[in-house]
Amino acid sequence: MVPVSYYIILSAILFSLGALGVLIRRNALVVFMSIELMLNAANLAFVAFTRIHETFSGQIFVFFVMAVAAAEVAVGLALVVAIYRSRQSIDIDSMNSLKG
Amino acid sequence: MSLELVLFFVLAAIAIATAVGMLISRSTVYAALHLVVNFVSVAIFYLLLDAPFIALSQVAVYAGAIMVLFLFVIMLLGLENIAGELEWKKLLWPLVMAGILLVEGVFLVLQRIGQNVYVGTTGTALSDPSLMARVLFTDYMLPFQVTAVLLLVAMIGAIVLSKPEKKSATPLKPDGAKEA
Amino acid sequence: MTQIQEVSLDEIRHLVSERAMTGETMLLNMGPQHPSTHGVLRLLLELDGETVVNCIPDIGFLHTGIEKNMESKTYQKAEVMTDRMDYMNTVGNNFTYCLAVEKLVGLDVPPRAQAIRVILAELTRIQSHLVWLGTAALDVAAMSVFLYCFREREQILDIMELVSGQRMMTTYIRPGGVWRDVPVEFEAAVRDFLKIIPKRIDEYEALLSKNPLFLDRCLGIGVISGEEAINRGLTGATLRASGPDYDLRKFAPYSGYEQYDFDVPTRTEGDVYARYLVRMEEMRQSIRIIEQAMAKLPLGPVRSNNYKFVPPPRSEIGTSMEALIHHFKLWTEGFNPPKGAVYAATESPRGELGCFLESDGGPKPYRVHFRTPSFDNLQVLPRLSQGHFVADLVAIIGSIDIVLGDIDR
Amino acid sequence: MDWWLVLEWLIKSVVLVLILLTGFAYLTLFERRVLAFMQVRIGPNRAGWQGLLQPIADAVKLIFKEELTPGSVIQPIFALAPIITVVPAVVIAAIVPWGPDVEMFGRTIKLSVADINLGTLYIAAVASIAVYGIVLAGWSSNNKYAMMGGMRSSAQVISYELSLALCFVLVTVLAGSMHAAEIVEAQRDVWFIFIQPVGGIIFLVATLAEVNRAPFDMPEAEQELTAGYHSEYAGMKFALFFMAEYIKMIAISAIAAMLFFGGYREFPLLANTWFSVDVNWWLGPIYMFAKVLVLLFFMVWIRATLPRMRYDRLMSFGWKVMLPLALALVFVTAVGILADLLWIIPVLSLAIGFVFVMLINRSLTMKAKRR
Amino acid sequence: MSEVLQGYQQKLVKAFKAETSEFAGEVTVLVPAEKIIEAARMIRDEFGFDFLVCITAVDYWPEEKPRFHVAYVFRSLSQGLTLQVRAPIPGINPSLASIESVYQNANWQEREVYDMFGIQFEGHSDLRRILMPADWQGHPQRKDYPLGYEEPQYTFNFDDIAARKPAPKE
Amino acid sequence: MGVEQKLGNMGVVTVKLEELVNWSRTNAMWPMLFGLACCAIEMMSAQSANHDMSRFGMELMRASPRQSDLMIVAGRVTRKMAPVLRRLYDQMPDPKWVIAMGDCASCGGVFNNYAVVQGVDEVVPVDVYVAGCPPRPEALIHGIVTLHEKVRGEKFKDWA
Repeated sequence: MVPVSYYIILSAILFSLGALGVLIRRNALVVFMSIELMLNAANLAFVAFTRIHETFSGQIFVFFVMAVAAAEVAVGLALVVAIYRSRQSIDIDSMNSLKG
Repeated sequence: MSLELVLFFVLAAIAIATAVGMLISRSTVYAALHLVVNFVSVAIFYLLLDAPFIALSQVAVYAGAIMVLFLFVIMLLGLENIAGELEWKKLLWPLVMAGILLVEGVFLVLQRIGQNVYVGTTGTALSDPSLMARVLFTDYMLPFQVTAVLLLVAMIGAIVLSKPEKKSATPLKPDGAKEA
Repeated sequence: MTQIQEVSLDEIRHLVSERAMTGETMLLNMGPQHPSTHGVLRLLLELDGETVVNCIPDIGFLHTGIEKNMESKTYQKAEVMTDRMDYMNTVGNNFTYCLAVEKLVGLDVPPRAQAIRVILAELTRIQSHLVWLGTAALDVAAMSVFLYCFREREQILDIMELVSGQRMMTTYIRPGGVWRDVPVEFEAAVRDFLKIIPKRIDEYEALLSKNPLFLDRCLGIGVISGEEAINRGLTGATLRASGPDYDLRKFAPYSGYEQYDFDVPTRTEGDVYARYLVRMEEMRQSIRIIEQAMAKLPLGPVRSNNYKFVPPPRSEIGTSMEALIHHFKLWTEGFNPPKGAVYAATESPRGELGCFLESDGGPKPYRVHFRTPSFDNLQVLPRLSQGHFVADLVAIIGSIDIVLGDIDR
Repeated sequence: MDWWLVLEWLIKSVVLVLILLTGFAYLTLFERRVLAFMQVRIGPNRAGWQGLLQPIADAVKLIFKEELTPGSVIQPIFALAPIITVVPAVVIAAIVPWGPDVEMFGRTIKLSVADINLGTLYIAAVASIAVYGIVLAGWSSNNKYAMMGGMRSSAQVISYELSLALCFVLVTVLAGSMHAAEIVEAQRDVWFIFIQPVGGIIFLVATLAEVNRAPFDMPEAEQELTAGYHSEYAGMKFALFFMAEYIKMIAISAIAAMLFFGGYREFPLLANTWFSVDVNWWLGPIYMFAKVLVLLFFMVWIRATLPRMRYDRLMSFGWKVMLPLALALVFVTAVGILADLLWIIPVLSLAIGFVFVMLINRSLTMKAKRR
Repeated sequence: MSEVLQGYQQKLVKAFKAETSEFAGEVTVLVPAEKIIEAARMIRDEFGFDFLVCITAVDYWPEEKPRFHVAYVFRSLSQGLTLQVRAPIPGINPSLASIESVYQNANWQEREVYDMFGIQFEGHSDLRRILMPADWQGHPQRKDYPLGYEEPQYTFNFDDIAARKPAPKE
Repeated sequence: MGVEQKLGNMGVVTVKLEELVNWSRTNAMWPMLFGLACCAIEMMSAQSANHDMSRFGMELMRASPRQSDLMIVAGRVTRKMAPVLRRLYDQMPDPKWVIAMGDCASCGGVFNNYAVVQGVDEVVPVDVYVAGCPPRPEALIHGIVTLHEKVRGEKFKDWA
């Protein structure tokens, strides 16, 4: 038997690592992956909470998060491809201008 | 220490290690692969938490679709190696901020949640997907529909975005060639 | 696969687009050992994703020096080299060379020999088209057709073996006629074959012509217009699929082709599918020609009796002193044609196969040059493949039916 | 802990793996012989009686072949990729029930290794990660052809996974369960292929694409990419890819049999006779084996007959034909179940399928005219 | 020889001071090398010879002026005529204008002549070796280039020939 | 190479293993697609229905040298092709065999001139020479069977 708090702490660690990734990496793809990691950490917390409250709400939220993540990745990667095509770089620091 | 606790720690170690690995790996392919392992280990956590439907969806959606897309884009654009971008000097502030975040989270967790809630695979009603579906399609019908619309919008958006601009389309296209 | 002669980007700068210089497009080396290059063709591809931006053929991996080598042999002995040039059209190569020699020295060929030549040349055409069909189908991964085609081809090779003793490199057609008369079994063998092949061609068509996947691979791929095709020197089915009905058998009939009633199939679309249809129809027309030639196969000698240029029959050597002298002279020294240059051409399965022959009056050809159809046909590959996918490129190479031996010589 | 359960599970796993391995070996021979038969040849017949030892010869030869690793590859992924390819292929077969429950040694034994609730979802999840092996093999080979093969594979799998998943949805809706055994039992009266014929065909096409079989063998398209993603692999590593491909074929045939062809159940007309699985449980595995064999024969037949599709057409076929068609079928099926009119499902779906075929045909003739 | 062809022959002679000859029913026109591109234009545009059959060269070594003849065979598909044109060029720095701009398939044909005879074609878009390896020395079809004949070794003359071979085999 | 080096001298076991391995190598000898000229067509004939090389387990023509055991050099090898040939040979993993099919590959054939390598054994080691121009498919199959005999006689100690 595992205390739920362990899961929550693990979730917090993963979330922080994801946040760290967003902050330190300049590569748009890796930043994306870090965001996915953060979403996952949140999901883990949701499922853990489901166990505490004995309702389905948490799992259903995870379900929605997955759908949103899929949508986000589709659009995000399309953006990465489009940006790479136009400026041959996916360094997020170089994406500060609004010009294409 | 029960078997499940051991399993938890092993998996947690894997999850954290792969998350760190993703952060520091130089090749984006390796980053993606680390993340895949991370997702699979998280899926096993879901199994431990009596959420098999979510676990399998996690594998199918995250590991099977999203990360394959990532790999595809990496290989399509040839972005395997973006070297020398991790500068340790600039790392201080992000580290501090992430650390604060972590400490605060852990503190809150410890404060709010009693240690007495234990979980394990019990085969309770929570793992039955048909019950979950019942809730999903009654109480959460509206959000479900909204998600569907969101996915549709995302799909259209992705198609529009990834369509090559007119001028960069292959200029040498002779009369016989046709669109994909 | 193999990159032996690493080409530096500078050397081919004038051939690729400027996007290759920035690394936006990928340079891919295809061949010379690649399943679908029909031998040892090497292609340097500039790819944008999977789209061919540019395609630079690199040939010569089978350059055998045949022309140079023929210049060091007498006219008769040089003929064996021609077989090995376009190895799908061995009889046709002999045919062209013999026509050139006959033109050079002014030899007449007896009618029976002419008819036999036509029959064998058309059989070779069918044989070559069968191999083409098999390999072209294999290129789009329809693997069974390949084996069916080779089954029928074996029958033609058996006929070749019957008449000449060799399956492929027959050297059966000789200046002034053919080597010897056909054996008695020849007619039965050809008729057996003619009985079977039309049904078999229908079978292949049933497998491919209406197959949606095959249509999808062929329709609208590698289009070239008739005018451009002429200007780029295309000949054969590749040209006729674009409109012009240029066929040397009609254009400048040789060896009695004017006596036969046949059509020159043409299409106007000029794509891979049109080439496929034209070749399938050509096989049927070849069958018609063979049938007519078989029907009126005249009796008589099969070699010219001008013993200055043609060796006398073996039977005469034992009885006639003159024949012995001719025989000795011809095989030791050869004959001396008049000084001058000729150009003779036949319609090979791939197009116009021409032989440019120059004599300086000596017993050896001074200069032999073969105008081979695949050489010019392959030249349009870059033009045909631009903007298509790699998979289409494979289908296009299959459709123009190149034989590397024909190109490199 | 029920140690007997563990033992049972262990035995079942070992048996399954052994079946798959022998099945793989003899499937290669089966394919070669069937291809030879279709191409008026004889096929391998020198090794052992009728070539029955051919797979052993192949295996032994590959074992004793040099393990050649080119210098330019990216280790360790190059070494890992074949394993990543094989494991899902084996794991996916765990879910398939090979017969009804059996009473033996005083216990009820299920004839499937993993008897989990979410059977179809499990298949979808495992099938979706099977692509990693190929993609990574292509990438780590550091060879442009292999890379193209890997990329083709990833794009292909993403496009066809959706149709495949929708087929699972079809079956789930029809059976009212995701549980493998329950799906099979739901076909007691009528196989799902009769209720949803178009769905079955879509499933078969999508599986062909999913296991990279002709006419969808893009990743290794010999005529275009020489050997595709496994260009640089030699010896046992190559054998693992070979193995994965064939094991996937077996697994996917078994799954198709389970989802649409009544699994281990007899033909519906044979119910209540001696041939029924309810009467003789041991007929179950035999039926299953026969069905798998027939499906494999179909796969080989298709390979012998059809040309390969072009890559971009394959993608557009997946997105523009298969996906809408599968969606429409799900809709029709759901309506039929809701309205409790089972006969309406095959009628409507056949009609929709016919419309799609007509559309494809029309676009082809249009193309033929336009050129 | 048809009268049409005779007319063309006359025109060519008039325009370029060409020489003509006839052999075995074939007409050959000897056009000065520097005029070849105009001649080709004329042949295509005025005479309607739309098809370039082949380009080759003949080496008359040891003769030096002219050492080479570059031979062109043109064909008119509509009129059913064939015409051979030759351009004599000297042996030192042999070069000639490329007719690639007139007939597109001259590209490879000229490359082959360049590869085999070392005749430079000026204005050619891509004059590289085509059949021989890029680092090959010499031009094989020249008469002063040896055939590269290798004597077959038998038991009785094995050592003889082995001694004469230029380089030992691996 | 692998297992066999660790076997050492084990008498009967090795002999049996030797036999097994050699048997398997003869029965599963995958040729590489390496058609050059005329002989390639006859090689295809040997694959085809009438002659059917697949009886020997040889229909798996590998496109990649990494997966092939046997290189059938079918046709004349030119000076331009020779380095490519050599590289492909080097890319094949051991054990590997070469059949020089036809006169040109064996000794240069009728092409005794500047462009053609006078026998492919100048470039790669050849196990079996098949005569003929081109050899009949039967001759090629005979060459392969001869190679099988040779392989059957190989000993562990000969393995590199």
